[in-house]
This record gives sequence, C-alpha cells and structure tokens, in this order.
Amino acid sequence: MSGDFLHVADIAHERLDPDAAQAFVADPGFGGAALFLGRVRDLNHGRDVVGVSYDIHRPLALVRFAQIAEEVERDVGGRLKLYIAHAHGRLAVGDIAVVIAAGTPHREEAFRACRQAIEAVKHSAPIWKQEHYADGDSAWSEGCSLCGDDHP
Amino acid sequence: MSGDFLHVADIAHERLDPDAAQAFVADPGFGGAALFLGRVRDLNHGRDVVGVSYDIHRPLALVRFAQIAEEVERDVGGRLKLYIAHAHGRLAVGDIAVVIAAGTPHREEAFRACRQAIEAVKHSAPIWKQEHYADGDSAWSEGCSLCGDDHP
Amino acid sequence: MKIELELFGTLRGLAPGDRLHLEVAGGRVGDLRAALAAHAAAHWPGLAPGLLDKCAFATHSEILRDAAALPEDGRMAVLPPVSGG
Amino acid sequence: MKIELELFGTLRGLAPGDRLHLEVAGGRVGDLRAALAAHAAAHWPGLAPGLLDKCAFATHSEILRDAAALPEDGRMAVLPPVSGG
Repeated sequence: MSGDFLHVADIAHERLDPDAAQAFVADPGFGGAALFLGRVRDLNHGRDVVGVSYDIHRPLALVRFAQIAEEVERDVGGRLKLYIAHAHGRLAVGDIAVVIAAGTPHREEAFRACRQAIEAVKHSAPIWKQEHYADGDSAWSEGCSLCGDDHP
Repeated sequence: MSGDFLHVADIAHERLDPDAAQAFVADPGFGGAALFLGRVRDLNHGRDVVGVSYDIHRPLALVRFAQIAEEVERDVGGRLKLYIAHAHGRLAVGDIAVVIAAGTPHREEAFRACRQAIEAVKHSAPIWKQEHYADGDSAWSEGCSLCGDDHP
Repeated sequence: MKIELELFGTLRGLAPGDRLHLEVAGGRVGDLRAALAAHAAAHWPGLAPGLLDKCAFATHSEILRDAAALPEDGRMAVLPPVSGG
Repeated sequence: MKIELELFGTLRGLAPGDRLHLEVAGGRVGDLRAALAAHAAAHWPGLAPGLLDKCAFATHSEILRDAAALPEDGRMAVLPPVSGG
C-alpha cells in the first residue's frame, strides 16, 4: 500500500499541483501528511529576480527521484506514500518549482520524510537553476557537485 | 507583510481547505512553504475507528492560536505567514482535522514554523477528540493537561 | 459566589446543556476547583479518578491559575486534558 | 573512442544542440574528463576556473566515476554542480 509518485513537469504544458500531491499521499491508515512547496522568490543574493529557468536531465532525474524514495522509505522504516515533482522550464516569481508530499501513519515520520526528500532533491538531483534578473542579466546558480563519494 | 490566518471550521458548514492554506502563505519574497495536514486514521491503539468528533472551546482556541502564531513568529525571527485551521464537529476516516501552513523566505524556517505550530496546537489548544469505533463504542482521547506552569 | 461552569470534552453530558451552576465558597479559582470536586464526588461516580486534578479553568480569553480571582461575570469553563490535531 | 556528450546547466550553449562530440583516448570516464578539459582549454576561455573538476559524468541511468568504463553506445552527459528545488 506504500507508493511513490515521481514526476518532472514540463511547465510549458502543465503546472505543479499541490492538491494532487496531498491527495496522492492520503490513506485511511495515515494520520499525517507533510508537504513542501518551493516557489520562485523575487530576490536572491540581493538581486531582483523576475523568473527562473530549470534545466533537468530528465531520465537521470527520474532515476534519482526513485533512489531518493527508496532511501526515504528505508530511513522512515514504516508505511509511507511519497510524492516528488519538479518543474522543468521557465517559471515566474511565485510559481511552484517543486512539490514534495509525504504521508505516514504519524506526523513525526511525515515531517522527516518530507524534509529528507527535499534536501536530497536539492542536493543530488540533476537539476540546474538559471535566474533571470530585472536588469536583463541571467546567471546559473552555484550548486552542489555530484562528484562526491556519497553519490552513487 | 507577515500575517496569520487562524480559524476553527464548523465542519457541518465547511471543509478545511489545504489549497486556501498554501495560497495564504504564498508571497513573492518566500521561497518555501511547509504544510501539515492531519487526517482521521482508521485505526488507533488497535481499535477500528469509523469517525472522530472534535469538541472545541472556540473563543479560547482562537486566542490560543493567536498566541501560538506570536510564539512561532518570535522563534522563527524573520518574515512569516502562518495558517492554522482546525475542524469542529464530526469527521469520517480520511477527513482533514487540522491544516497548518507556514511560508517563509527559506525552507528551514518554514519546516520549523510548521512543526512548532502543529505541536503547540496538539498540546495546548482547548480541543478534545472523541473517537467513534466500529463496535459502536466511543471514547474521549487521553490528552495533555493545561494545568502546567508552562501554559499562561 | 455563583459560577456558571461550561463543560468540555469528556465532561460533556454531565450537566444539562453542558453547564453546571455551582455556589463557590470563596473568590479564587482554587475555590471553584474545590466546589467542582465536591460536586463530582456527590454526583459523578463514574468520573475517572484524578481527572479533575488535571483540569484547567478558563474564561473565554484566558486560562486562570488556582490563585487567580474568579471573574465578576461568574462565567468559567473547565478544560480537561486536550487532544486536538 | 567517440563520445557524444550532452551539456547541461551552465554548459548549455557551448556546443551546437548542446551536444559535444569528443574523440577520447582511452575507455574510462577519467579519459573523457581529460578530453573535455583539453577541449575546454582550447575553446571555452570564459569557463569558470575549476568548474570541470566539480562536474560529474553520467549515462541516462547512472553517474559514473572516473575509473568506470565508458558505455558502448558512447552517449554521456556532463553534469555541473546541481541547484534544483
């Protein structure tokens, strides 16, 4: 009865859907669900941001999402439904870039699972963020190297 | 620009709305929102549950929610939008009993705020849960005493 | 003084309309606690032992400790241990 | 061997169609890394110093360390430091 929903959303054709996320992780045996929504901010490192483009290595990202789900399930150790979706393409300020949801019997595990999943997505999924600034400039964000021995 | 939404929902007339929660805590300056949804489970302490009734001291609950929001804002220490809503009345298995949402510039504070708020609601708001079992029996849940010196 | 005490949670149903009218000897919340204990001993034989010791007393805006004065309007609520969420 | 290397993130735009065709002397991922470094030194003067050392290499299903063999189909991707979420 556990399960995962892992998705890269081409935002030219669809939007991320927090409703779908919370519905997916609901279960008669679950008392709690924790969700995280990441949105595009209007300011980063002191610069006015007007939008963000996400580049994604889609097949590898889906493989990595599946590994993250396995890792979270193993660490949580009980029943879990996990939802991971990330936007691919250009977003405006306020748009949703990532949705994580975790449903579990008790809230402690739901928070832990949700937090572990978003940290793993941010630090280890093949996704790149390019910020577009009000002055017309753009820049790829500094990020986390995947060369480390801790990444398979 | 910070703000709180504090609500006791009479579920005879309305349902809790996670969509409204996440919309309320969105802000162009916020990169993250953490949500918690509490739902009625079908099993508690080994007994088959068919529904739950929540009794609430409504005016005092709203006072306490406002205090919780103040406490969370003080502890988070930065910009925050917080949403707290709790159901009042009889719910079926799977129905949403409580919705907490916290929006902040960065995700770390969003998770902390959301977690602090749900713990405070569970442990210190004047709300009582009566479980209805498949065998026709009902019982009020054991709970947290409000007599302690840590509650004003 | 006369207190109208509103009952919540597991105490609901123990008085008509979930409101208990008590004559309290004294003006403190602790006096109300003692009056409620006496009432319970006389009328609520099924009450879980020790429950009243874990109950708090409140107006519509705040919880009052035993040393606090009872409010002039005489309206109070008794709050068993809570179990929201 | 011939490798078709797909470029992501900050490396996008540095080759037509975001694909770089490299002749690699050797069959290991480390040899591909060296070939890319040579290409970058010759053609990408604006590249941030040290960036390539922080890049990983991957097939469509896994990241491969420098000691791993290059895949038979010759299709690889170079992954700069990631910044999702």
